[in-house]
Amino acid sequence: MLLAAGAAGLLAAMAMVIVRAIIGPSHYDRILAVNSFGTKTVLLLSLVGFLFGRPAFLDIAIVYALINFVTTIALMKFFRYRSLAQPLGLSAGEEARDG
Amino acid sequence: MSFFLSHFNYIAVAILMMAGLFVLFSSGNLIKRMIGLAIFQTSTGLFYISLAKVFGGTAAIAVEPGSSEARELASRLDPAYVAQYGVDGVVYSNPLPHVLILTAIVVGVATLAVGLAIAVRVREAFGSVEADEIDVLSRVEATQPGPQA
Amino acid sequence: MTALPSSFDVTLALDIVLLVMLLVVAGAVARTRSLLAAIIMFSVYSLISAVWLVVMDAPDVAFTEAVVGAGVSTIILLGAILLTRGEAERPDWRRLIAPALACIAVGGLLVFAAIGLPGLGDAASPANAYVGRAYLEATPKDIGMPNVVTAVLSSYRSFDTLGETTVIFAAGVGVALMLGFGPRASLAPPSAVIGDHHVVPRVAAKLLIPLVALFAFYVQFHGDLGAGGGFQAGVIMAAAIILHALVFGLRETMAAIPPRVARSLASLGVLLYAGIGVICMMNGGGFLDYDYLFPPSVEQQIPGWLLGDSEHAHHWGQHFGIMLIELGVLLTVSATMVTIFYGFGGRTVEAARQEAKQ
Amino acid sequence: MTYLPGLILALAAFWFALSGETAPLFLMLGALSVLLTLWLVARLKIIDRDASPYHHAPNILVYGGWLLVEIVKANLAVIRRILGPTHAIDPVMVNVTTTARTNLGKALFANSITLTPGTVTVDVDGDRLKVHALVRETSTAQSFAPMDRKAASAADGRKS
Amino acid sequence: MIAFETLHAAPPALTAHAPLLMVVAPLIAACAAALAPSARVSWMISVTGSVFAAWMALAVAGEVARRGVVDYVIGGFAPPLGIALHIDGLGVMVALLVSSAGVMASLYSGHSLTTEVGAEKHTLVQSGFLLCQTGLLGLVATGDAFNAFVFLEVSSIGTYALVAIGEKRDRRALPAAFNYLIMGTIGATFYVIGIGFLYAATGTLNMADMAARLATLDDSSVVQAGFAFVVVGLGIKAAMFPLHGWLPGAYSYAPSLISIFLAATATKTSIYLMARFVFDVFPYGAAFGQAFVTWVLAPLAATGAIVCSLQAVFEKEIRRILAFSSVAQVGFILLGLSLATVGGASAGLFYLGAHALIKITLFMALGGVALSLGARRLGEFAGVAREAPWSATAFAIGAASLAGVPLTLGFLAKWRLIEAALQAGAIWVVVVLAIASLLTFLYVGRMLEAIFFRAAPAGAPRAREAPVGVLAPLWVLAGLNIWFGLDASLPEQLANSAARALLGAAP
Amino acid sequence: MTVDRLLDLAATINPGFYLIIAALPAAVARDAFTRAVALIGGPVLGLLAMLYPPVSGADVSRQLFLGFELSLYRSDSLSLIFGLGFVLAAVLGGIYSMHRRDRLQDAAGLVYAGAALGAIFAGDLITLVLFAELATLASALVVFAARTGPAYRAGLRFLTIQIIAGLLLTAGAALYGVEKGTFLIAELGGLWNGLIVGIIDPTSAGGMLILAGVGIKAAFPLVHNWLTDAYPNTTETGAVVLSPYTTTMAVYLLARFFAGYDPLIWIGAAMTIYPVFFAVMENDLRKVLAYSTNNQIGFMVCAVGIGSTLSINGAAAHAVAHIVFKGLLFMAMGAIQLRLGTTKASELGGLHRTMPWTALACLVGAASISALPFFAGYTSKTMIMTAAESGPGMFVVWLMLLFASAGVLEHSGIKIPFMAFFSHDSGKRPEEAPYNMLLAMGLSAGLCLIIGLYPGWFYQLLPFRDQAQEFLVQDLFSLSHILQQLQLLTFAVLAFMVLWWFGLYPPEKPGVILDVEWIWRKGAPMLGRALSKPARAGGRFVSVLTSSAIGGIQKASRQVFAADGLVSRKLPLSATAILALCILGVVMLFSMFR
Amino acid sequence: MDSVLSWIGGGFVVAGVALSLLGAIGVLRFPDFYTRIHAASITDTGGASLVLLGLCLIAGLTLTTLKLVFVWVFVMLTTPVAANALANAAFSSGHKPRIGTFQIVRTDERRKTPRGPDAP
Repeated sequence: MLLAAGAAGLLAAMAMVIVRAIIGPSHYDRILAVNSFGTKTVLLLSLVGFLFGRPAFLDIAIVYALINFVTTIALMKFFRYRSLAQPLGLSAGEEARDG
Repeated sequence: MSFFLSHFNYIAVAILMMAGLFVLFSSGNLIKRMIGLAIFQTSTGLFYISLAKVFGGTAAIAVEPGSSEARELASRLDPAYVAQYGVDGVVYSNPLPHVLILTAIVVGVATLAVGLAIAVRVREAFGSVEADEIDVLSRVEATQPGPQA
Repeated sequence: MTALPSSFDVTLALDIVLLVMLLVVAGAVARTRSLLAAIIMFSVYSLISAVWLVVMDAPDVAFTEAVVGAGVSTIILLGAILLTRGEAERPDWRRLIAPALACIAVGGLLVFAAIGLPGLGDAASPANAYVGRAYLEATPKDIGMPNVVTAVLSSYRSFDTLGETTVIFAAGVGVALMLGFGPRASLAPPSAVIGDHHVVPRVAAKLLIPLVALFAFYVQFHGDLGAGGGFQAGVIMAAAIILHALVFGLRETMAAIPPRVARSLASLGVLLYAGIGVICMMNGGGFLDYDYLFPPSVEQQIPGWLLGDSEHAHHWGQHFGIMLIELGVLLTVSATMVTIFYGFGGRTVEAARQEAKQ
Repeated sequence: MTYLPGLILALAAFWFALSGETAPLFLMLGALSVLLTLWLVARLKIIDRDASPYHHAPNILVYGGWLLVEIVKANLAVIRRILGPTHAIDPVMVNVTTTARTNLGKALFANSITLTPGTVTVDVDGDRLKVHALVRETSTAQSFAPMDRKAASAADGRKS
Repeated sequence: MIAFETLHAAPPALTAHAPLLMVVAPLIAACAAALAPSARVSWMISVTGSVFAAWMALAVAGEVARRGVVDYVIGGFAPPLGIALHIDGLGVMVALLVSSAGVMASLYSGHSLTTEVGAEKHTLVQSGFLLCQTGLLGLVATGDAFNAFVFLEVSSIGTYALVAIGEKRDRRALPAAFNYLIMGTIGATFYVIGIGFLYAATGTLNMADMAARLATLDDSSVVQAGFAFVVVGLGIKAAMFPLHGWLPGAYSYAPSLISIFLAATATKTSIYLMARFVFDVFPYGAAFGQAFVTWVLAPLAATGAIVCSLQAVFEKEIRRILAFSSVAQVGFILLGLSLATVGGASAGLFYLGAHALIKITLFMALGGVALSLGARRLGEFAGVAREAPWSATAFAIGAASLAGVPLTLGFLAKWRLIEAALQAGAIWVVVVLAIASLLTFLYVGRMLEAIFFRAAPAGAPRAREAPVGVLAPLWVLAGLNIWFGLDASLPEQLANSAARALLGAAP
Repeated sequence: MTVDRLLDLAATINPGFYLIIAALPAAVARDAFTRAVALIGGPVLGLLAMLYPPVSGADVSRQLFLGFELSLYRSDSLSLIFGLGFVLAAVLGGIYSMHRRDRLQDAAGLVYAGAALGAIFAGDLITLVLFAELATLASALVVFAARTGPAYRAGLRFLTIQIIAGLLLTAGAALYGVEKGTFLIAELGGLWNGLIVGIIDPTSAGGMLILAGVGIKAAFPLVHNWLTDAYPNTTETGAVVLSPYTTTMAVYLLARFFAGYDPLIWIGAAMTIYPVFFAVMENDLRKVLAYSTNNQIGFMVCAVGIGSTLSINGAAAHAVAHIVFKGLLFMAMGAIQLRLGTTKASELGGLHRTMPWTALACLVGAASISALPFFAGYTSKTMIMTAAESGPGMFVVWLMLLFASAGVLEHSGIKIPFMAFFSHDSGKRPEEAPYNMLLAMGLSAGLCLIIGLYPGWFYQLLPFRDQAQEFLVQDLFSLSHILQQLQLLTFAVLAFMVLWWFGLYPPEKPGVILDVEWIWRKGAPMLGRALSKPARAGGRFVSVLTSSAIGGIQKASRQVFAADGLVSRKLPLSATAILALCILGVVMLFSMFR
Repeated sequence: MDSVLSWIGGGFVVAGVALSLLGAIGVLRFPDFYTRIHAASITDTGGASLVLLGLCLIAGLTLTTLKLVFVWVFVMLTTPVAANALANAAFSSGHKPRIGTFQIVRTDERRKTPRGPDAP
């Protein structure tokens, strides 16, 4: 029952974040909201597994956490460099790798 | 359970489909159109998956018969129901539509990629991704001779 | 109708709430003029539908939707709007009347048609009672693996999956044809070293890429036990490589995995898949009939302990056949996704350069 | 090259934790996967110390424990402001200098700052960090010093 | 004349797997072509793959003639669990059509690609072309409704990009390809939705099984919605008037290799699938099926035949003329099918094959010449006959056939349609056919007049005769137009058995 | 032995094929000799095939085709006489156009003649229709061969209407044959006086379609424009090549299919009359000849409609005679066209000084067409007039034909030679026509005279030989007929001269009144002239109306269908998609709420 | 024992969800982007940790627990990086905050102008 309540709460939180994503006002707000939404999704996915008695689907949650990250980096590069190909800035010292 | 609730999924799917198509129709922007198309395609998936859901079913990944997990799952349901619709004491949802929709999602992303690639080339060739402007430019093109090999 | 299971209330509640959210988000996509906002909302759409899919007992599909919808699609869309630049123009409202009316009318008809559909969760509906149930019953003895979805996907309906892999390959060919042949000079290293403001993402990426890659392999090889499979693994693998490209630059990634190699790998994957089918055929079975993957003499020599217990009769052909074709799928999907990213990512610079010239 | 065994071990552990299968076939597949992963990562040229902090794992775990406490404290502080009136927040941007030398140390420090609600690392440039803080009074350059010290020592593997 | 019953084209070991090899051979060739080191090698692979597929199609034709229907179970699981290929007389006809068009187009591609597409793209273009062929053959062969969707998409996805690379010659190829993609995807998605409804009603995806179960069902709104979605979705793919908006652009701006292949096959396979659904899967005689055929399909086909012919008459660009003509001819084919008699279906299918042959001839002849000329509009083709007499003559033969000049295949096709319409008592169909044929004469006349009777303006670029590599397949095709016009027993045999397969054994 | 068998074999081939085959060398040959051989040899071969061995009323080569029995070659006396005419025309046309090195026109002309010949000798409806279609295409090519703008446009119009005719014919033939279960001419109808004529029931649907198609080809009133439109726009030799076949073939078809169908009488009579007005007023002499063709075909149609043995004999004889003398006239005009580049009456005159032979040939042609006794026209036309006279209740028809005869005299018999060669001197002194033209004209003129002077052998060839002989003996040179004809001639010449002197041509005042006949002959032209003004106005009104309607339709359809037109432009992606949605809705509605 | 742990776990879950809700409220309420980041990080840290901890307790000592730990680790690893990247993007492209001082202290000599060669 507690888990169900938890799921309901998460849904409510997601709804609020969606409102932020829709009203913006800036794109950064939207991305922030999506990011936060992603974390909540990960939590909800974990929770739903327990709720339905099949907790084995945590893989999806893991994948979400990872993919969300990639997307956010891509968005950052979108704003920062207007390019997906550009490397994130390198300092001179880093060219020498210790490997 | 009321009729509305049991068919809510289909209504939602219908609305989503139309929303996708509406995005497609209403916008002259090629990228936006692709987004609309993607929504439209995804809604198909929702439709299939809704068909596949079974009361009290669980994902179609077999639970070891007789394991605690299986017992736990069965305990949530009416034994008669499990006996009638279950397989080895567990009720599963229908796996077939899932398989189909996996394929459909893949097709969707393939379409999206190719469509966007074409849209990018349109932008490079015409300097615009607005359908109206492209139309105008195309009509100019029609009056010019082709390139010679 | 049989007595409702108590947990179904929760399912239904989740179902409806998530669908309403989907509707809201779809409305937001339709409404917004900003393409970026539309893309962001579209990724939210994918997230919600993935959760919904889990609620609907479709973890495999959710997996795919998660990696594709929130990951690849969004990145491709971003690449596209980088290359096209622009906001959607607000269309004249009078031009929206006809589409709106058509949509509403057909939507109404659709709803009307849906009245005839069996209600949600009806175990006795034709869809669920006939072939769907037959798969659940037949899989243990035909294939011998827990994940029925994988069994159906890669054995019963393996021809579909071959087609699906081919579609992906075709998409790779298409994108390569469209975007993949620009001059590569633009990928030369940036002339001036620019400030280092990105230690954090770089370190995180270095840490994560091996884990993501390994996770992809895990998803690949456990597709018959749990949710996942070649397609999901392929996209995750591609995500790892895309992450590398995003953080360390496309040039670095292309040096490690040249575009031509990526394209070749994509076609090799399909070849592997089709080749397995042909091998089955040459061994006397039908196309993709994995039971004939090994000649009987070979199959008898496969030691039972490979799967931990020697007393069970294993469907070795099915096991290895599925594993191999999933490998083909992995190859094709990851290589194609990388090709597609190369196409969009590699183009970015060129478009920007062209614009700078003008 | 001390980090390579660490990386292999970590990957193997990760695989096994995910899989949990003991059948020889799956173990073989696991080994194969780890090898393939290593090969891929080597091709991508990202195997270096940053990619494999696993030999620092004990230090980092200890640091993690300390950080958790900080996070809880910070959480409470921010929740107060969420629930309270809006004017209670007083954002500020502060410059923080880190003593960490390696990239890993810098990243760990920057992430720790971001993880504690109320402060977000906006930019890392050399050893200077720009931090956006929700509350002015508790966020001075000095207030980050303990975290910096601990993070640097945990990641760089030296005593402070 | 070939008696298919006695045709043992391939050794038994291959024949047993022929239905499948027909589909998979181009697929494997596609992968190999993508891997090929040079354009030349990929071209050879392409030809080999296409020829092999055509060979297998012939082998299947023999089997079908002997056994009526060929079923091939894939993966060792019989339907409805597994997927099976199911080829009957109709399927064989379309498969032969597609595979032989593939052979012709691949032969042709050796020359055309070098001038139309950047050198670095050749291997991928060949690969995409073979994928397209795979998709179409798979679509024809499969007996599974969803599998058909997958192959529909296999053929489409590659095609979109292939159409778009026509941009090198004409940038309008890009928006055309985009529109094609959007419409094609909408069509395919409609189809999937329709299949979803049908699946909800029957619980199976195998077409034969579906038909058997549909026959026992009352027609509920679910079945009807499924029918509507399937038919309209395929109607878009088949460029049924007025859903043809995507076609003219896609056909006219694509590289000639692609227009040749598409014009001959793409819409045909969709029509094939549509026919299978309308007549085979759904219990024909179900009132909604008949209502569709009588009140939607036939009127739309008739309108399309006339309107699009008119558009062709007023069009200035020669390839667009042919494209509009294609839509009009789709109307002819559908009119034949909509008669819903064996004679009508046979005539419609005969027309389908005839039109494929005609259009491939025309597009190939045009491709050979237009390549060197870079011409688009009618006027620019002035005097081409003088410079490239062989191509021009082949074009004239194809055009005559299109117009339905006696002693050509096109005439027989029109003749059979009229005959069937008369037998079915549908005089209005005859009237429509007459009007549309007249319009056909007009636009064919315009084209021929430009090519043959107008002198090239001074200083205009001079056309070069196409090389032998193009002329050889071209003249084979042109010769077939005449040959079948004199002795049509072979296509007739195919069309008749196809029509019987579609509408039951009644003669 | 073997030669015999080869000959037998060759004789089973439809003679039309020889001409069509000959078109091939004609199309490629560059040297004059080969061309000559092809142009003359083809028709001659055809002629030989036609005559050897004389098979009559038999289907020579039967084939199974599409499940129907077809006959590629069937010959009887009706086909033979028409075929003879065609072969003559082909030979003469070949000789006539020898100077002109136009391979397209030569080849097309041969194909045209061959196809027409083939149609005449076709043994079934299908073969017939096929040959007719081929003839249509070839004839269009002949028009196009002029390679001028007006010719191109005229050719397109010509092609359009001919194809409509062809389609009607095709559809009708298909309908009729399917209905009757056979396409064979021999099986469609029985013998009538030893000949298969009037075999198609014009009241059936198929029959109506066929009649409509043939009617267009015969240039029935209101659908005659193609003729007067196309002929004058051809090359100087094109009209000669063009004129013999299509309309004559139509007459043959009418005779074969619809002999004795009463409405044809009235149609024919109308056809004889109305072109007179136009011809009289027309300035372009070749156009005058085109109108006159129309008028002459009217005689034949009328005769076919009467449907007695005499009248059918008359129609056939007149058809052949018409081929010869109209060809001759066109040749003469062609020579002028060649030398001066125009045939406008207003720009000609006084040409007899330098073109005496042409003038002479033209006079012979004019005499023939005017049915001057002892010229070809008289031999044939008298038969028709007699047939019309003798029928019950045919008085009005006879009067109409009489009036038309006067008209013919007026415009073809007098106006053409007078305006071209005599009249006031235009000052032009063109060279005499080339030798090949003169030869062709000479041969034609000779033929006219031979037929006129020795009609016996000609009558031997007619479909109903015995009746023809009877007519020859009893009627042809009877005083009343000769007198009647001479009266007519005198009247016309007088009228023409009077009017000419008063500078009032077309004349306003009648000439001499002699008797009742003369009253009629005077009154009718008066009436005609009185009517001609409103008729002209009406005609103009109608033509303006039709042309503006056609123009309007064309404009409107261009706006709708052209590349940037309504349909194409307004059918972009989203519209198509919405349409898809709408059709989806419609289909669903139909299936759910039908 | 099991059920007690479940209840405790459930409690943690609810508490974590409550934190997430609070974070969401903050994301809605806070006045500008930079302050909202702080609110969002509540969900990322406190909320996620508590929920996952609760689930761990429910799961007991199984493989699932390990996976939950992995989820947690990944969340902890990725969210701060994402937040940092986002803030960095906003900051470097000159997105202005609505309240508070926003000292753009540029001590870096290599970046004299706010829009360097790497800026759009």
